[in-house]
Amino acid sequence: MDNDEILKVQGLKTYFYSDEGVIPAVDDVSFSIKKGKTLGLVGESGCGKSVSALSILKLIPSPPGKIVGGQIFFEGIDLSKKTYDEMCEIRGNEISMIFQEPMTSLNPVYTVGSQVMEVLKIHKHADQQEALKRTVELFNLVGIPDPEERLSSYPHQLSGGLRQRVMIAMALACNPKLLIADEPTTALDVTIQAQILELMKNIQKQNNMSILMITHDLGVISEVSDEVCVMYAGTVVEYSDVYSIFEEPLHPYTIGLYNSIPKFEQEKNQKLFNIPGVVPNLTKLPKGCRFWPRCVDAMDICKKKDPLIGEAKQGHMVKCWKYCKEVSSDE
Amino acid sequence: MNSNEVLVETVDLKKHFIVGGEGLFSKKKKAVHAVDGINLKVAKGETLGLVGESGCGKSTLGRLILRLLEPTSGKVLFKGQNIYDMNGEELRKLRKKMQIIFQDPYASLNPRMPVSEIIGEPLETHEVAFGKEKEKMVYELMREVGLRSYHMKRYPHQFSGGQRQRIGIARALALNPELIICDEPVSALDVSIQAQVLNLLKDLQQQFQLTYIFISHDLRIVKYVSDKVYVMFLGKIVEAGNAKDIYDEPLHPYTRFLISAVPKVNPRLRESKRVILQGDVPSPVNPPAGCRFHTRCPNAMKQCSIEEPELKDFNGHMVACHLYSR
Amino acid sequence: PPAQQKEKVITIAKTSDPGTADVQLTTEEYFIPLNIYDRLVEAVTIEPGKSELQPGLAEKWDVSEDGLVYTFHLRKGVKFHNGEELKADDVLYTFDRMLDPKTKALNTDFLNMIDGAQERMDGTADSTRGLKVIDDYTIQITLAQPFAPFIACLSTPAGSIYNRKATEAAGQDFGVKAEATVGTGPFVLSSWSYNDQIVLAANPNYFKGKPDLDKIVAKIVPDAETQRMMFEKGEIDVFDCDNARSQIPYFKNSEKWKNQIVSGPRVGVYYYNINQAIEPFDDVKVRKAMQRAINKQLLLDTLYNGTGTVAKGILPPGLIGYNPNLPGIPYDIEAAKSLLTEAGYPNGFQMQISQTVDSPNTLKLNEAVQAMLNDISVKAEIVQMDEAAWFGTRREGKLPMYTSDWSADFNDPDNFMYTFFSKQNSKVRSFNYNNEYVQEGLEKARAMTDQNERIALYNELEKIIVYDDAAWIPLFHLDHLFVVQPRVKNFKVSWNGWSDMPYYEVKVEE
Amino acid sequence: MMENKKDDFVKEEYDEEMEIYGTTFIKEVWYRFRKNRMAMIGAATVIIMVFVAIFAKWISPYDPYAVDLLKQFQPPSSQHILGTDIYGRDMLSRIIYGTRISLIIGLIPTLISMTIGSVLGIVSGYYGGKIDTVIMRIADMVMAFPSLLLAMVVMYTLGASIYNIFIALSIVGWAGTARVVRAQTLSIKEKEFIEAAKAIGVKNSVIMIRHIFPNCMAPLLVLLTMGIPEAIMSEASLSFLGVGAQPPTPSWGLMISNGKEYLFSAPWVAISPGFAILIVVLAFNFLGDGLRDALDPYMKQ
Amino acid sequence: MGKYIFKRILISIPIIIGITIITFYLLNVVPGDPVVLMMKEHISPDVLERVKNEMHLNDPVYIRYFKFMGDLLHGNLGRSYKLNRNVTDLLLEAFPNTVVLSIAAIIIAWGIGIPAGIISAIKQYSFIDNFFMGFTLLGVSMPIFWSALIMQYIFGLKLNLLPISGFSGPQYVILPAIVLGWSSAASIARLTRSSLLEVIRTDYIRTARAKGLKERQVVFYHALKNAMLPVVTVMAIQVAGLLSGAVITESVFGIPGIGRVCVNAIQNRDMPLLQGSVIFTVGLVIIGNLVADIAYSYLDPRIRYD
Ligand SMILES: Nc1ncnc2c1ncn2[C@@H]1O[C@H](COP(=O)(O)OP(=O)(O)OP(=O)(O)O)[C@@H](O)[C@H]1O
Ligand SMILES: Nc1ncnc2c1ncn2[C@@H]1O[C@H](COP(=O)(O)OP(=O)(O)OP(=O)(O)O)[C@@H](O)[C@H]1O
Ligand SMILES: [Mg+2]
Ligand SMILES: [Mg+2]
Ligand code: NI
Repeated sequence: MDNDEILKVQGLKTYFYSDEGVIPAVDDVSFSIKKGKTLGLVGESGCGKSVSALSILKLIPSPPGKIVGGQIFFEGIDLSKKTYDEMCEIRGNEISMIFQEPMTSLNPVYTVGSQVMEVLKIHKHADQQEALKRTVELFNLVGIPDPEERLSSYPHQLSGGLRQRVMIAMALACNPKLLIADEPTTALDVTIQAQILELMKNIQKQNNMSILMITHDLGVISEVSDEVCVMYAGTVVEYSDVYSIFEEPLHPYTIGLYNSIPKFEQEKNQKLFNIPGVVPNLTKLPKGCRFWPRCVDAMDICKKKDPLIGEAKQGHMVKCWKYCKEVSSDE
Repeated sequence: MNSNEVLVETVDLKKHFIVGGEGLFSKKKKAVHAVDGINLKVAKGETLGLVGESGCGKSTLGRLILRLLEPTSGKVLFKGQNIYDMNGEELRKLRKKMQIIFQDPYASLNPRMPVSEIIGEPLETHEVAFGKEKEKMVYELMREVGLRSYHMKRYPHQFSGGQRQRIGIARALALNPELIICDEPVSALDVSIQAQVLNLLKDLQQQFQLTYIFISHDLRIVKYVSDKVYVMFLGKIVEAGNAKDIYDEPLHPYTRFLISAVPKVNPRLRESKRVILQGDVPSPVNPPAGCRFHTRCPNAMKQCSIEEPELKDFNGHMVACHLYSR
Repeated sequence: PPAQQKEKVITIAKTSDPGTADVQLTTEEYFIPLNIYDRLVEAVTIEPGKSELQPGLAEKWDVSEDGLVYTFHLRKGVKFHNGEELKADDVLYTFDRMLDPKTKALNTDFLNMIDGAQERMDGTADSTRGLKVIDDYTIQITLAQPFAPFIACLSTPAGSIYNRKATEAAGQDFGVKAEATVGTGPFVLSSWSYNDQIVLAANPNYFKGKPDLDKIVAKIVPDAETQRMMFEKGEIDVFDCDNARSQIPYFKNSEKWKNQIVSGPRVGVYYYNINQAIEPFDDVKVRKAMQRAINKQLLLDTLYNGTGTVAKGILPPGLIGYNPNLPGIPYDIEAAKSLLTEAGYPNGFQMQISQTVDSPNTLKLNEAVQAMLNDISVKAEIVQMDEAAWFGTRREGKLPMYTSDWSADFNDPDNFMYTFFSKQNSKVRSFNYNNEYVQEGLEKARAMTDQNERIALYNELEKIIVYDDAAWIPLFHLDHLFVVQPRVKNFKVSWNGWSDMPYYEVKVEE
Repeated sequence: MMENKKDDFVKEEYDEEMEIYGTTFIKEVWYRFRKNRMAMIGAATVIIMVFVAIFAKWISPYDPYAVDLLKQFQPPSSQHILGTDIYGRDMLSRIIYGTRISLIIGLIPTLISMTIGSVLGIVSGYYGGKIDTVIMRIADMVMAFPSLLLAMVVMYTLGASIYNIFIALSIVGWAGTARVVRAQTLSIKEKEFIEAAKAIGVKNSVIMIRHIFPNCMAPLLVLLTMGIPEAIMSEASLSFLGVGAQPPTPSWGLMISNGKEYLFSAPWVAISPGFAILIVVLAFNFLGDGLRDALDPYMKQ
Repeated sequence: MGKYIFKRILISIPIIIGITIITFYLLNVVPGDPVVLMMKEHISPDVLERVKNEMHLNDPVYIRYFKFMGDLLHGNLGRSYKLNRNVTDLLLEAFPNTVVLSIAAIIIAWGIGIPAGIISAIKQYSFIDNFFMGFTLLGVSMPIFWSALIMQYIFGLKLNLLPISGFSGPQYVILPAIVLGWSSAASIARLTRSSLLEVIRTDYIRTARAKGLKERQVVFYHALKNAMLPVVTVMAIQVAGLLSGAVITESVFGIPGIGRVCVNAIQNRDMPLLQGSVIFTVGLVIIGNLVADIAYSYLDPRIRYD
């Protein structure tokens, strides 16, 4: 194992067991993040990005969810071997997470200030005074106006963006080694977004922090990521460094995504490009490649056999028959 | 461009939230000037884009237009009628014509209702369809926003963030309203779905002469969908005009910042330093005297901290800034 | 320092708090009055079920020939708890106070035969004509008409003598606040915490000598089971089996307790009333059928553990005038059925038995009788009412059949016969019994001075009421059982079988 | 060409999937309920109880009214499985017959007061202001009022009958439910999905029924399951007032309070009705828990 | 908030007046009069009429009511008919006992109920969940007088650890409080459990876990407060209920409390005493519910009263 890999996910499988059957929300996903680097995780909504992130922290709601396979190494240690209490030491401290839904992810009955201070108190054993000071500092950092005032606001009194910033402040509080940011800037306007991204980069530089950036905003990805992992229907379809992804996307899905971005120069009455069809029902996946029903270049083999992810170019992994010369071993 | 009939108009709309300090008996009460005197007009069939920093009062404005909040003062005229004068039943009827897509999709979905019920509810409420027919309509709506029929019996918590947003969109579309307030409708969606939804909104607009108030911080999208753009800052409009004008020739310093801050979809460009706003973020509780932006404005003049600039009209391009006093 | 002599304390339990110690304001709470006051004449228990009138505060008394004027000679040197000496004026004050309408006294019936009592009670006179102080130690009471049981009446707790000075000073607090309540009795009311406990302390200056007990603690324990457990644990010294009859077999069979049971006859009677104003009870045959349909012996054996005797009439053994020669009413279903057929009810009828709520003992009896009546096809429904409603309806003469019991206040047949069957009382007790001969006889008997003649008359009337007119269903005379701790000595069941009794002679051993 | 492909896919998918997922809410709840073993045990017990109540006449070994004083207080034996009481009546038969009254008394007043309480509580919490003040102050009054007096008044004005007990118990019982539901409503009505419903134009009444009420279910089910034993017990205390079941009608409440005296001397008389109540309480609690879980979408698995 | 409390207190005045009128009226509707009850078996029609007149019981209801209200304004609750005692004194004597008993019972009810509810919720459907469920439900299924007798028998008589009856020291409080508390613990436990189960699956609980909080902290700090709303309501109701509903416990354990006074007052048609106890309980209910209402806005800041 690479020594500078802070997180290594191997063959992760997280399934939900529902009335309708088994939902393989994350099905054999592998990626790794290097120290001080950022991995971008993109993909259509519902493809399993958040579930992957939650699996890392072992926060999958169970029942109905369950990690059924794979390993997650954090600093070389298998997290699945950690006890509950050991995980508590890691969560919020070494790995922290910014959640996607800022309203429901903040406890409605406590002030946002106390919720941020709590992290400091448990992990840094800060006293009230220190925690308060640091929280004001953090609020300032993430661009919350009037930090002292806002400390005593309740979540419902804040706008969506402010809540999101509170979440970010909370995640950054303990200078984690790994930050999982699940759509951290979707609720923010561009100026704040820029500010936050800048902030993350700075902290990353200062503390050699690694980031798992989950977003669908390719702009943000291109702005911060070093490597990008594209997911589709619970699997990784393309995985490479940021430049090749943007300059030379290989997988038809990635290409579709790229084309869907509205450009500044987009004509108003010109329709936006989109990938036809919808994400497949995870309980009833199509036979063969999961993407074939929506793929413009679908071949016969695509409908029959699921390709394996393989290196199409140097360090550029793709899961597509177009780039796989050999027939997958298990068929 | 449809500049004919004015569908919605707000007149000096204000909303101040009273916030108390902690503790039961604290006297420390303050007002958050969330919306502070907004005048805007939307013509039928037009899309009004509303951009602005987060927390500047966009969602509050949206809620006020639908009378989901009672204003501190001001009027909202829908087809010339002040909705604040309406009684319960009139208002209810009106709801059929005005819809909102909420910013926070999860919180706005009843956790105890399956998705089909959530989307079907407006149909039932306004007696559009019941039973099997309703199911079918719901199914079609779900398809349109990119959800699948097997989602119908699921509950909100079983969806991913983007999927939830689509439920909200489907619900708002169900009644074919005349006006939809889209409060960040696509910001939680991935680009592909985003494109689908935007195309859908466009189609619907063309088909039914829909009017949108489109709240977003994604300037690319706002530019793509809007006919007119209003830029808000701390509860006030600082710039307004045709989308093209605003993007091509932003006047207000804040607008210029906004446009330049849009991330480029090209990793090579990321080292080219973006302009980051400096200075303290002003507070809506004690908005700075004079121009509210002056604390962060690189072009701030003496006058800016004293006198509040008025919104002035330059051939349909309005701006509130002392740089452009004439 | 010398070792302190251990206090001799007896602890008893009462089911409810008496509320007031002013005996003129109560008709049933006699525990405190019997121990802190004295009366001119005392009814003393000489052996179980037997009593004797003995001088109390009055050393002796004379009655005039015509039976109208009573002269009482008071004992000298008797001190009230506040140190005042007993004077004739205190006696006059006490009786006048009772008749004074402002007192709102409830038991004026014991004194209303005094000359001028009626005017005093009506508020038309400021004093009672018939009460006269002769000197400090002599008082004369004149009656309006001769009244045979007068002396016996004075021996009831209601005849307790108060101190004028203390009582007037106490005002409303008399009988409520311990320190304001003053009598001459063997015990002093020392503390009272409402619904919790009452403490009586020995009166060292008692004219008959200081009682053996230093203290009586009366705890208010509403729950009978709790009382029993407290007794077994030794937290209380006396257990009144009336409260938990179901425990009698246990005590009787227990090696530890069977010799500690103190029992005495209750000079009283359990009966069923029949309301003749309600059809079909206006028919004497129906009433007779009812008398025969109830198996008294079985009830006594199964519900009361056989502790008593089946009653044959109204007057209980131990009472003056008790007639042991009455034939008794047999349990005879066939006779009852044929009586019903004769009366025109071959298939029985519907009727009601009323009772107060929250009295499980009564309910047991009623349920059993309900089943017995069912055997002669009489369908009885048990109607429960709360006490206030029950007594209220009864007063109006409208209460359906009910069971109750009565025990002697004073030793005279009048206390039974007149109470139930005088014209007025027969209505307010819902008998609605109308037999002019009987009712005139009852009035006449009151004023008769020849005791033998009186008793003969009472015996005749009793027979008419129970056997000829079948106006009364006698049930039984029950014994009153107490279980006492071994340390309690000289515990005697009071002659009339009350639970409230004087504790002057009771002793405890340490 | 592409468009076509998409549409075909839609068509067949719709037909096929509508069939599978076109289940009703009730069916779905039932599906989840069925999988809960404890809940099924509870439901089965309740059904058995109802069965016993209906067919008491055929099930009970003896006439529950047959008095035989000579057979009083027989301990449990093969003849009298639960022994006999003070009148020599068969306890088992009385318990069986008692199921009727006690089940009715446990359920009906509880349901009535729950219904009244829920309606008033939701209305009060939802509208707030004056309506809230009036309803809640009335509730305060009802709660402070001596229920004994109220029951007495009902009994004297409406007459002593078992049905009037329903009324008496319901009058006293609604206030607590109303307060609980109101508290829940106060919190739920501030949630965003209520705002969303308003934005659609859903009528207030519908909001209260469809959106708020289901979210109050959890505490309501607890109150319901707790209300049943309480009602059975208060029947016992009302019997003291003479408004309960009239003797010799067997009711558990009455049996349990009459049995108190014999708790130590003839324990079977006291314990068997108590045991019967315990079974009912447990059954309804299992049932309630099962329902709660079945109605809770989070439990969907 | 201060204004809100003031308003509530102001509103409670008509409530108290209302409830006195209703009690007055209702006690007049039910048959039976106090004097008949004072005389019981020794009924004598003449005496009865005379005493009733002296007590002004023959006056019309409204006149008696106004007289009562007049006295009340002077802070005088009058004298009990039957006991001939000053009502205020009686109540002031009885009240502290009931309060002590209720507080102790509540400590036990909540002390058993809340932890049992929490543990049951965390370990849903486990053995321990079923155990607590059984234990607390036994409390409601068993009539109070039973559990009281059994406790007295075991701890008072057999083990001789505690006194059986009375109320004259701390050791006297233990048994009645356990009995009374046990019977109310079940509702609290079940409610706590069910609301916790609702809360424990929310996103913010996930956030709390992601922060690295121990399960204990997550439950006690984050989940509990959110789940407490219905529990607090029931708590307030119980406080009020315990005060007026402790009658049985009070009589079984011989505690001189307000419950017994109140019941006696009704049974004896003792109007002044009844009015006095009702005013006391109404005051408590009002305070209890006011505290609960204030607690709501503390527990859930979205709830506001202004
Ligand atoms: N509790 C659950 N029960 C059943 N299915 C679930 C549950 N949570 C998530 N899923 C399913 O798992 C899949 C992956 O969800 P996930 O939240 O990871 O998507 P995502 O990639 O984060 O999407 P988005 O960008 O929209 O947030 C979805 O199809 C979703 O429906
Ligand atoms: N209920 C409330 N009580 C007090 N303050 C509130 C309340 N709702 C909103 N605010 C405040 O009003 C201001 C405007 O909020 P609003 O939600 O309208 O912002 P927004 O423009 O929609 O921001 P975003 O893009 O982040 O959603 C914020 O400062 C917010 O804190
Ligand atoms: Mg997600
Ligand atoms: Mg917003
Ligand atoms: Ni007597």
